Amino acid sequence: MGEQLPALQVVVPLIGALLVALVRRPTAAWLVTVVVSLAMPVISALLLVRVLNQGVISYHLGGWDPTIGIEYRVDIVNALILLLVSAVAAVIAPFARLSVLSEIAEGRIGWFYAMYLVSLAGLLGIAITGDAFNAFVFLEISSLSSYVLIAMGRDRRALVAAYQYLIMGTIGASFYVIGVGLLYIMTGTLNLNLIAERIVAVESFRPVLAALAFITVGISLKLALFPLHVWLPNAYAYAPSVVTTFLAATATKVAIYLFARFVFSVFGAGFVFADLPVTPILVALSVAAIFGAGTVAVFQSDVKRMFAYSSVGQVGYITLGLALATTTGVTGGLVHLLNHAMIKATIFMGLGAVFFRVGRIEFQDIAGIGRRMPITMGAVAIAGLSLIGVPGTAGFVSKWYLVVASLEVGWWWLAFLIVLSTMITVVYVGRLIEWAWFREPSRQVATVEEAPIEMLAPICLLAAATIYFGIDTYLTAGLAERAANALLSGLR
Amino acid sequence: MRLDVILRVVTKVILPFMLVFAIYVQFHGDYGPGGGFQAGVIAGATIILYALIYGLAPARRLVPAALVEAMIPLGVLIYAGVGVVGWLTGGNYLDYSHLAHDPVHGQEWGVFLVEAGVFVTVSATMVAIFYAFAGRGRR
Amino acid sequence: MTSGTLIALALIIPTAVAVLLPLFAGRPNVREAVTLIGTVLLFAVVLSLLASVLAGERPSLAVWTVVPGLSIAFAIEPLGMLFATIASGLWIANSVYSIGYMRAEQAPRQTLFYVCFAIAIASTMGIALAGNLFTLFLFYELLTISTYPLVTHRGTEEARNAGRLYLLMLLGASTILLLPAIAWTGIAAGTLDFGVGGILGGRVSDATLGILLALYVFGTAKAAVMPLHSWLPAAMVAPTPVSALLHAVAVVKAGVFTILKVIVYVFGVDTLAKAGTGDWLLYVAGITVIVASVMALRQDNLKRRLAYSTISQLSYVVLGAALFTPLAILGAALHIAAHAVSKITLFFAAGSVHVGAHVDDVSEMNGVGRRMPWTMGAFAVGSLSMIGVPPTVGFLGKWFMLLAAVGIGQWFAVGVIVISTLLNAGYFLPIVYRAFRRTGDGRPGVAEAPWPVVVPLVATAILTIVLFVWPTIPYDLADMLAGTSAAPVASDAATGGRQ
Amino acid sequence: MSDLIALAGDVVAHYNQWITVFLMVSGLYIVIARGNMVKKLVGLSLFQTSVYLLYISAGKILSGTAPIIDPHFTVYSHPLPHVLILTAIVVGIATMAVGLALVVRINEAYGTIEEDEIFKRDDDR
Amino acid sequence: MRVRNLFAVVVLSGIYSFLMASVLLVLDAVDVALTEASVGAGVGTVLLLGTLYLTKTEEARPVHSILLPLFVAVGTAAVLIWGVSATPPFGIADTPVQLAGPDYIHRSLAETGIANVVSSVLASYRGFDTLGETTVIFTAGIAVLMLLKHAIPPGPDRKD
Repeated sequence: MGEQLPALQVVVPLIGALLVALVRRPTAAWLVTVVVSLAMPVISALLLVRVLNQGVISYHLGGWDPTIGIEYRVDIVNALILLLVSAVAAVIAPFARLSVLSEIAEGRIGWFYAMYLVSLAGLLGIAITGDAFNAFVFLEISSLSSYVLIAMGRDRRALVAAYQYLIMGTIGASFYVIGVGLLYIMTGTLNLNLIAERIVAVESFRPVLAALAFITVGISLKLALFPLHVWLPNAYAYAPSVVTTFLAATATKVAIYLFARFVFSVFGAGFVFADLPVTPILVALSVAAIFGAGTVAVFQSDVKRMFAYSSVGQVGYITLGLALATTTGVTGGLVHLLNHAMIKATIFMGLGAVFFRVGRIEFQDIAGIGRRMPITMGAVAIAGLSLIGVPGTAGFVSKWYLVVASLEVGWWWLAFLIVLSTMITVVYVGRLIEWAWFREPSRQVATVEEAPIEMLAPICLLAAATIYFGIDTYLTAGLAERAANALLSGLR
Repeated sequence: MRLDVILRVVTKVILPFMLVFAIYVQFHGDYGPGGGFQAGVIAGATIILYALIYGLAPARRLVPAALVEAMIPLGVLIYAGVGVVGWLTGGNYLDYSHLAHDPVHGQEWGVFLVEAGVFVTVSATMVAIFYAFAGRGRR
Repeated sequence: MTSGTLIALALIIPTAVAVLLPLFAGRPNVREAVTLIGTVLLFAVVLSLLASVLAGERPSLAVWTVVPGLSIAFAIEPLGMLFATIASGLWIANSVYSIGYMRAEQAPRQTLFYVCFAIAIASTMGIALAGNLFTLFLFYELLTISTYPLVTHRGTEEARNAGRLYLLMLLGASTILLLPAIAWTGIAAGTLDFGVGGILGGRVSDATLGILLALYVFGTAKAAVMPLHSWLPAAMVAPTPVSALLHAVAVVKAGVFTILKVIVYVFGVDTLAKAGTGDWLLYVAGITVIVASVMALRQDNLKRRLAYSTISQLSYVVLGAALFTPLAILGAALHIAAHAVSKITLFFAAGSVHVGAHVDDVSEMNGVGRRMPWTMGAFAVGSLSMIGVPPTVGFLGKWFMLLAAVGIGQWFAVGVIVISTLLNAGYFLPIVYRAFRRTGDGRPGVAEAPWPVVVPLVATAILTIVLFVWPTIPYDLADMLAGTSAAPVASDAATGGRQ
Repeated sequence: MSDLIALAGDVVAHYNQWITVFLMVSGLYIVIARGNMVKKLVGLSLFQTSVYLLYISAGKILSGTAPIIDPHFTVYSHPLPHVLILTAIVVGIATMAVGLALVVRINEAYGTIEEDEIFKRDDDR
Repeated sequence: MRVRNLFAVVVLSGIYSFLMASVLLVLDAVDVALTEASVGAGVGTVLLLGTLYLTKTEEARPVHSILLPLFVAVGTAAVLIWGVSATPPFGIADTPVQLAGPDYIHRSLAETGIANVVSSVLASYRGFDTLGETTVIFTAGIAVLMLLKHAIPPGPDRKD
């Protein structure tokens, strides 16, 4: 069955979703979700091992060759992304049961899990496919499901957030299709690999440049690249805790992967970064995102919303690393992609646990929560330190790579901006820690107790991971560096 | 009122033909325009028309919501299931070649089943969405 | 037991204490017992390391490589050994003191207090024994974070503001200036390991040396070199034991220690002396010494006065380092030890006055000495040492620095040392005078603080004198340091820096 | 100047794409400019349909016929774009359905489907 | 002119779909035409009417400034024109796109025995896309059910 792994990676969650939709009993639905989610990392780990051992895996769906069929193509880059997404899903699934029970109406829980699994399948599909249009289809699968998942939030603003996300997401997807169409017109194929081979020989580059523009803008809408991020904060803030955790850790990351895949592998790093002013533009936008979103985050009264804005800023670090287009830079970007997923998953899960106990998540509502829920908030604090980039945590590794990368290319001012921006993170993380520990417990908090073990376990696991990957970086930095080289070598 | 009667009668007459047409589109997909999706739309439209004329309750009796909600995933499950069979018969996912004694027939079978799956999901989804909107009631 | 194991133990013991304490949160006596046992064990371990270092060994321990170029490794050299010995030794005195003080105060959340304290000590050990810049930075940040809860401990608005300033200034300076400096060093020198005679010599231009030195000096805001000093007085809202250990010994000393260590083992004294682009440091330090002393004169709150005195005393060390001569380095190292024991005595005394006489301001201390002879006696000793009067250890450091300054004809430094000595006398002696000569306004309930408070401060006061009479250990260590810094060529002691 | 003329020439030569561009612009404009949520969605679908022509007309061969094998014909238009656009249409209608359902719920929660009013009401709370 | 009555908008969009279908028919895309007619004019119209029945039928005066949307739309158009105008001219046979065309045409009947190449490509050669497409329908169906099935007490503050 080994060579069938690529298809399994996507089909298993898909079929799982269908079964859930057929059964619809909350407990059964949750059980199926857990089983599927736990199977995912196994599959992706096996895939990663295969890739490391025998190089790129090519899987022909329906047995048709890539010229006329659809190909799944796994190299170290998307193997890494697949592992990330599956691992996050596997951690969230056990956490989900109580959180969902408390936040989702009884009659909807079954469908909720179905949509969750569909969204998972969609993201995995985007990450694994080697076909431009197939990527679009799965992009829409994951998007549609995440719209409704967000709309399930308890606050009515969740509906508006979902609607805005739907509008912007659809515009983005359409831009992407237009770009792919132009590429198709010029190369006559939808297979990313074949496009990359033929793109060097097209007679006129104007359509290709237009395609690059459309695809970049389209995907940037999805990955919430400043200033196209306006949909993200509300969507994350008002979505159910599980959904926020899942999307924050995976959705934007997969979009970033797709972006990197197109820019580096399809259009070719040489073409994009050598011949076009992409680096300065992307760096400028990233820095704007880091400082702009970070500053806005400081002034939020809703903790989830604060960290949602922080996500926009953190995406800036990732795109910054990619924009440098050097081995160290891209490595830094990818490492931060992985680390930030872990960190934000921890934080949002922790906030989810707090929400589960307190029922609110505004600062003044959770004052002193650190004394009532020390383990949960301790984990959140650790993740926060990692977000700041304190040495010994995962966050420091990515920051280090980014600083070194910008010094290597002689942009000391960029290195300065990066370290300067960490102070903003210090401010808003410090604000949470201060509210959580150094204020008298608020009325709602005074009576709550620590989160139940089945919520604590995943949170602590991830918090431990943020420490572990600050010390042993083979899985993150080690593989990310190989991935960076794979990307920078242009053609896979 | 008379108009209403006429409508009811006409609908009664049309409905079977619409269904037949849906079936035709479904199976003629191999030789002409059409296929599971279009057929599904037409079939769904048939039920919706019935509901519009005879009211929601009778339509729900004719096609229960529970059935529709089960059919939505069922269709996709048929589709995905065909792919799994492709596995079991030793091919890649969605490889129909081994479904029958020779590849061509295998492909024909595969396409047929897959289109059937699409038909089920599409028709069911249309009806389900209509039920959802119609059952909402104005506020 | 191999020296590597000992190094590991030096970090593990306080960490273990931190882990164990929450288990006994309900039973204070057990909790305090665990703390005390930990302190003693740690001191024993450090002493055995000290023995081997004095014997000329340079124990080292490579733990783990995080990413290529960034490895967690420890390597003991004389300066670090000196720092570790002081910190671990004074932790014992301080723990006893804390127990007495915190109980007398009935302070809340004592478990958290002791846990953070233990983590802080572990971090201090890490800083002292670090074998490369990354390890040092790692524990430097850890120290900042673990002491933040101690500063904010009271949970009042004032405490929160102090905490914010503390976190922002220390973390800010270290990430914005120190981290880039380290990255730059790594790229320029190709290594982050401390090396005898420095690792930057000949690798970068003189101008770059000057800039890097600035990044390092101002990056380590813990050294409170002006203008990055304001966090220190603010942090005095913390309970006195915190001020005592952390803001007289661990935190601030970690700062000057870092600067001294970087100058000796990253830049190399000779390199800087030749380059001449680091001389500005002398003036910055000198100005800090004078200005801080003047500000100390104008403080009425006793702890704040001590805080400003600390700022000026720290810059003494920086001043000594900035002379870039072995003799001055020796003096600076000695002054680290001297100031530690003297200033902790003074803080202990201040806390004792707070507990025993409920007095925080100098202006209210009339006659306190009569009621609290032990406390104020010790305070007097500490003051003399700060001024630099024999027979107290404070004299030694200043003396060697003075010799060095005169030796190279650095008259600015000479002037600074002389003037500041007068200023020190100016803000310390009046306190002693008020306490003993003036008659108190007969406030009731003024009595000597409980014994766990008094004993440690008397002990440290005695130590202040003993170290003058018998300074062998700190002197030998400081001398070794000066020796290595005098010998840029990698001698057998050179292994001390590298692992 | 001359290359501008050349560009103009190219544009004229691609009359098949004029509709694409026109639909896209008007759709995009409606989506962004209009505050009414239903109208936004209509504009969105308009915007999506513009993509259809981009693909389909690229597959068209003037002398060709529909890609249904028939002994009387030899030249057929390219089938693949048709397939892709079938998928695109389905995606479009699916998005619209979800969007409209959201609009209905928003109307229930806010009593309006005008974005500006909705934002106002959220700020008031 | 600006249409405020949303019913008119719906009707117009239905008519528009029919026009689009006929254009597609001219371009040999019979399947697409059939689908666009049934979906755009049929399903879409029904959905829109249903929504209007449940919400409002009049559009308020838009207060948005038209500058930004105009800028965005025109900018996008400019890029598209600039790019598209350099693509191969319309309707000729030897373009990159047509590379794979003959493959499908020739292989379809032989390999799948299906005359309608669109069907064979849809269901077999790119069958996985269609599986995804069906999943999209499934998702949309469930999504609408989740949003609208269970009636919730009305009123702005039914949440939180």
